[in-house]
Amino acid sequence: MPSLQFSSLAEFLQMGGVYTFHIWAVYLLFAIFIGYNLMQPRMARRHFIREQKRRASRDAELASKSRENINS
Amino acid sequence: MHTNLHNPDSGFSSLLQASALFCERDERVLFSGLDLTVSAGELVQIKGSNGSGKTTLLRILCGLNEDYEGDILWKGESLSEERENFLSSMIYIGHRVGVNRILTPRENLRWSASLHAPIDDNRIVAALGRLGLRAYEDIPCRNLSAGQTQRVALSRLLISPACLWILDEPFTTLDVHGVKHLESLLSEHVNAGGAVILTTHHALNVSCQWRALDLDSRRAAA
Amino acid sequence: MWLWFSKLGSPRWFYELSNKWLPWLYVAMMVLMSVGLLWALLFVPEDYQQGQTIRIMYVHVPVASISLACFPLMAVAGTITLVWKMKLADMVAKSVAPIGAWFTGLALASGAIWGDQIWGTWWAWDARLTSLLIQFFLFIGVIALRSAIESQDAAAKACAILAIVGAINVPIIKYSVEWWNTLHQPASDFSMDPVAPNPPEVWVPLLIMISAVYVFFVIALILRTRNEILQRERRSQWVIDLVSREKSV
Amino acid sequence: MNKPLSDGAGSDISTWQAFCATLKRDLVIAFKRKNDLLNPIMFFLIVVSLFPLGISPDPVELSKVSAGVVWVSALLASMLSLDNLYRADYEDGSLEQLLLSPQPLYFLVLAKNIAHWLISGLPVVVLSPLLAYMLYLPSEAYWTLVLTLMIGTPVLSLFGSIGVALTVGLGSRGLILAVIVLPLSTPVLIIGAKAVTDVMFGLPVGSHFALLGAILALALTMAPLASAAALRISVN
Repeated sequence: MPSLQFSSLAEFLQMGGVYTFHIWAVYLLFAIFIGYNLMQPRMARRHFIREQKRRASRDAELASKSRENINS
Repeated sequence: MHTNLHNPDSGFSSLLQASALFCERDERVLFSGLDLTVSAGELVQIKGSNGSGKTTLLRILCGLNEDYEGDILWKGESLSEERENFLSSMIYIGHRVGVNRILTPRENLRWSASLHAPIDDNRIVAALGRLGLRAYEDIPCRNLSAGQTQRVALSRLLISPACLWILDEPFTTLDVHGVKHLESLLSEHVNAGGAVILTTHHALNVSCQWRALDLDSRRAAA
Repeated sequence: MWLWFSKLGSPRWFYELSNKWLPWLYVAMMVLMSVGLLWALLFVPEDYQQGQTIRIMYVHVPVASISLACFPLMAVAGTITLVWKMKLADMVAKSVAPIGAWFTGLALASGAIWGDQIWGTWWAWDARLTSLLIQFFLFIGVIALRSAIESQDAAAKACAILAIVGAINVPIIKYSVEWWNTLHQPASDFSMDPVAPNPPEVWVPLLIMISAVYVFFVIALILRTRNEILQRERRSQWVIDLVSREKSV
Repeated sequence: MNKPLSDGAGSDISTWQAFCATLKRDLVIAFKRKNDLLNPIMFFLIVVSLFPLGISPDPVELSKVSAGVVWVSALLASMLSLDNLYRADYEDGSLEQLLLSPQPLYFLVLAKNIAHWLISGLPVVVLSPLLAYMLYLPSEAYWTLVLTLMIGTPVLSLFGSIGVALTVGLGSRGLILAVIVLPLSTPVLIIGAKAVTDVMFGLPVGSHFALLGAILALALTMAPLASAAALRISVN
């Protein structure tokens, strides 16, 4: 079983001191990359559904209004 | 819905046969289930209001537009197999007539003739002459009027062996004399066993076998 | 044959199928990603040359290798669109382009950061980075062409052609860039190819990370394709029912 | 009027004649607008003379970058004049006649590409030694420069034709053309410029010409097919 490389959380965050920024920058970009590509489609889907619901209600309204002036 | 008048005396089989054509443009159905058979010795005028899909139908029939469903037969064979034969016996003149403004009428005709079957020069000059462009053979087309440019394009009909003419609004820029002349040209071609499909808003009077297909009434009926 | 094939690839069938598969894919991604990341960050031994920066490899290599797969996938989807006129294939092709650009972009960024410790500069005209850069331009070209053409079908066919032409050129570009680069500087002393010299405890977590990112790629592609399906089928009845079933958000 | 109503199936001879007629037509159009012929040449001249202003007048400095500068400028010059390859024909309808010809579209597109190369590529190749001289290119590299450009510029025209065919129907063509065409032409640029610089260092360049020839062969066979398909899409 591979052994744990870091004795403490502080040492883990230091990531060997020299290239701390580099390593965490890459993993930050990786997190943004994963997060965006999962969130964006879901947001777009929610926006689409809201849009379609609004259009559906608008069409329903128009239909009912036209039916009214036919009956009246 | 459409009367399929086969020309009894010429007895030619159908040249172009479209069945169950369906075309949709920007989520709007232009026509669906459209059948059209054009036989030799027949002129078909496509009627319809603006935006009813006349131009789209012509472009589908001549193979420029492939965004449609349904199938088109050329002399009984599917168009895709018979493409080369179909193209060498068909001429299409659209809104944009295909006359380069920098070249002279002679050079334009020589090039468009060479795309089908090259011919010698004097037939070009004769064709231009017949359409009233006698002294204009070597003037750059940008100096010609719209009507004259249209005549340059129409003179392509005279020099090509094609038996099917597909013309989109051929009468638009022609003067009264030009209109009469074109109508006699069409009649001659149809009576000689050719076929013409055209769209025009002009009241057509041709002395040959012709019928109309109205896209608007078709849609109303459908 | 064409009708049968298009029935098989009908967008609605794909949408329902993805409904069933997505939960499992999410689970698989969660498991693989967490194991891969923990292993890579905590348990991989320090590299004698690069020190801790070897951990960047666990992001760069998976992302770069999958970004190379995006262009051929787009070309295949484009060919299916052109030959069999299958709408679903075009939707997939349209969704792959932005994902490919994202993958190539991250591969570029992580590669540059990783290379910085060797070359001392954020950007060096290393063969791999340069071919990734040109591949990124190709993706931008496809996306630009897609957005420039209004009508849906013309855009589909045009982008299919560009994807095919691009896919033919990607290996040529890659080869000529490597050929151009290797003759100038000696090959960079550490190799980015993972599996070759490294011991198992280095490349095992890498394979896990590669499969994790691959599952993520499939999920991202399915999500975008589903949106594309809804967008293009918004007038058909099954989408209208679906919208009415959704609780208003 | 009564001409024979033949079906006129195409034959090889008329394909060759259609090819020559299209080539002749494009050249006639180009030579009728004399000043347009100068555009690629002037652009090439201006871009090349910008580099010394940007870099430095020092001969040693310039001779190092001369090959790359001439090649990049040639690439941009051929890119600039691509736009009128199909544009005029699209607007006046001749492109539709081209597509509706029974002759195989591959040869007609090839004819147009060759005409475009003769108008914009060849002058650049002919002019390049003069500009290379201006950039202090060592004398033994002149022939290599001309030969690599001679093989490379047709590839630029052929790939550029695909980009133009894809965007002929669009309003904003300029930027997209560059974003599509330039990445595709990077291999030619790399190998071409490298061949010239390697000759300067006395290295053998046989492999460079082999690669350029291979890419030219690929472009000659594949590019017109892609352009033809793209034209069919843009014109429908």
